[in-house]
Amino acid sequence: MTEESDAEETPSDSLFQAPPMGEQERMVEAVLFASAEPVSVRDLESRMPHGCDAAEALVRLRKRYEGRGVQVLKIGDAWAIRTAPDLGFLMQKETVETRKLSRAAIETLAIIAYHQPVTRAEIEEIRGVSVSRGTVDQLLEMEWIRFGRRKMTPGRPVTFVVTPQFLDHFGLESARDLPGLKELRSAGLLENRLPPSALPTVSDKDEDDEDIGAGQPELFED
Amino acid sequence: MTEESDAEETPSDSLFQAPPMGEQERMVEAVLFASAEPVSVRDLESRMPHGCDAAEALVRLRKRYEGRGVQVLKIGDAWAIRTAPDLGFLMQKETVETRKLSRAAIETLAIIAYHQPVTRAEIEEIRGVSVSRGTVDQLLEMEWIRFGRRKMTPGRPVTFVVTPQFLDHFGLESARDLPGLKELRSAGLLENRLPPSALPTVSDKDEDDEDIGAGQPELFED
Amino acid sequence: MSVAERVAAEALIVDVDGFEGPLDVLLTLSRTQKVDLRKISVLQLAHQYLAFVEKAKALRLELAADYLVMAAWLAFLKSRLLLPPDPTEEGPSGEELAAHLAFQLERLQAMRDAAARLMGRDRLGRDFFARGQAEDVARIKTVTYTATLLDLMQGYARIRTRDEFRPFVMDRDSVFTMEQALERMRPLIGFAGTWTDLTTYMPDGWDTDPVRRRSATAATFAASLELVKEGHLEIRQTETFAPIQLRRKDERS
Repeated sequence: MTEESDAEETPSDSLFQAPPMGEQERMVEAVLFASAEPVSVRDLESRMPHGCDAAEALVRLRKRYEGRGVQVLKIGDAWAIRTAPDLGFLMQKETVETRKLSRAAIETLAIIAYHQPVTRAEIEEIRGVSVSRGTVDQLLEMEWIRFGRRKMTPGRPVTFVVTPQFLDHFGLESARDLPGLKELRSAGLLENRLPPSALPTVSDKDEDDEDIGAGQPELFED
Repeated sequence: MTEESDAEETPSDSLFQAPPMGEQERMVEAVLFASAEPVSVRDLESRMPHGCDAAEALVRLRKRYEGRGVQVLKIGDAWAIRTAPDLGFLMQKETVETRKLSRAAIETLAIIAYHQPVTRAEIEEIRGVSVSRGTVDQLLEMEWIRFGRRKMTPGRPVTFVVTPQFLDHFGLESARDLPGLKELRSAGLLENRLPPSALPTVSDKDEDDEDIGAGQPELFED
Repeated sequence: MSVAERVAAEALIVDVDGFEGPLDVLLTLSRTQKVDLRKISVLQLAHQYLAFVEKAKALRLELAADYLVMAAWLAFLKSRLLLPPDPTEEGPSGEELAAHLAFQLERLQAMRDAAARLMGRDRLGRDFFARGQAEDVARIKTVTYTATLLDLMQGYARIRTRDEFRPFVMDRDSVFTMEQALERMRPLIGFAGTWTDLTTYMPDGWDTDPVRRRSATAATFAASLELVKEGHLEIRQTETFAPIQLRRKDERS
């Protein structure tokens, strides 16, 4: 404030000389871009070097973005960069909701990947709990697993194997590229900490009534 | 797919005609601005109208933003807008505290980046000490490294490679742009020179020249 | 030894825990030679390293085995470098071994420099920044499920680790289900005109192993309750922990 008037008269003025307007425009552009919320002129100036004229820089920046894919908008007292309204249709993908696969699904998938071709009974044997139909259906639907050959054992049960889409998603050339137990251990993924499964809860129960006996072993699922 | 050939011959072709390049540039601009993560060319094109050339639009957009407060960067196969590094001082509010890495972790990271794909044994050979579990685990968790392909050597050991997140964090377009890479390579310092038999090593390694040759083409695998 | 050298050596010893292995010590020692790593005197370095190990021993510092292995090897290398080559001896010459050691040191130093340059780069979230407010314009909502390779491996590791904690998981062959118990009991209850102990309905071969017995008891009990609910059975227990008794329900009464 006082420095501003001083700057015009004293020899120290170069110290406080504001950067050129082009530079100020860059600054405003970067701050508006990186900020999570609209930024007020006052806030902009408090961040910028002394003597900057954020209001002027904003006017120029707004002009520069006219007709571009994004615009500089005033929202209340503050400023922000927003997508041009006619391009809203491009933003649809921004709301695709990605959810982590459930623990049951990840474990089932892991067993299929490591033991394929593997039957449902074998998966249950390894996991120690029954596998709900929903879990398998979900993995089938995602096209990460598919039915393999039937096993030549009594009942000729179907097997599951992983798909090329699975390999693609996880960046693997083949399922053989999966790290082995020894490597998992040396990468610190196989600590001997007590598994959370030691505490039985009833949450995350699969609603698959058709599986006989499903209810009870599921009790011990994480 | 079929539309493409149809478009050339049938009168309906105007329906599939790509928008003018200026318009495509706006679209790419809008999508990159809206996303915090890098967006791949494939992803861009899937969101843009049929027939668009996102790669070309990106090149133009990058040029347009040269010298501005934000820049268009290529990161691996994807593109993103990032603020110009010289304006970092304006962004104290946005700065995120990155976890402090140990010296061992930093060295391990650098070795993976410069020698990738690289096995644990090779990292140990270079550092002269065994790599602790926690170090690799930490880098995996930060998503700066991931498991790469197995090496075609006895035991088929897994390798480590750096990730797109690593490139994004360090502002690298690809692993080829690592600082000093060329000099290191021409000085022979990225070679996997075999120790003469009597040298003490951290762990048993048995690799022959053939395998080292096999590893090389993968050096810059993305 | 000059004062400066002594001070340097002392510092090394005090810091022995700070070293990342023998190669790191050698690299630090090599700095005192103040020459290009390519022109380093490996012989001199071997001397320095052996002196370092001696000093550590004198101060009764515990050195890890790696350090001692390196010391033994350097002593061997030293003798090879000093003695004229023995033509009958097999294996790499002293010079070859020394050259490889110099290469290792140079490579480690190069990686350290590279690491420093890497960490000194402009970095996301510190020097340059991503979009602060990713826009959320769309109204279309699709759910996709995702998992990383790490999730997958951790999941697998979790199962394999869990194997060591089997007690929490029932083996299938030790589980007698309520359905099985019902199936067994239905034909039997027609004969239960008088009060009969529940245990007499237990399946054969399920009474010795405690795990199997527990499962069979629970299933038989649950099945009994089911049959009571259906109106086929009556159930009683005279006092807490007393035997549970069953009787066919007289349909006419």
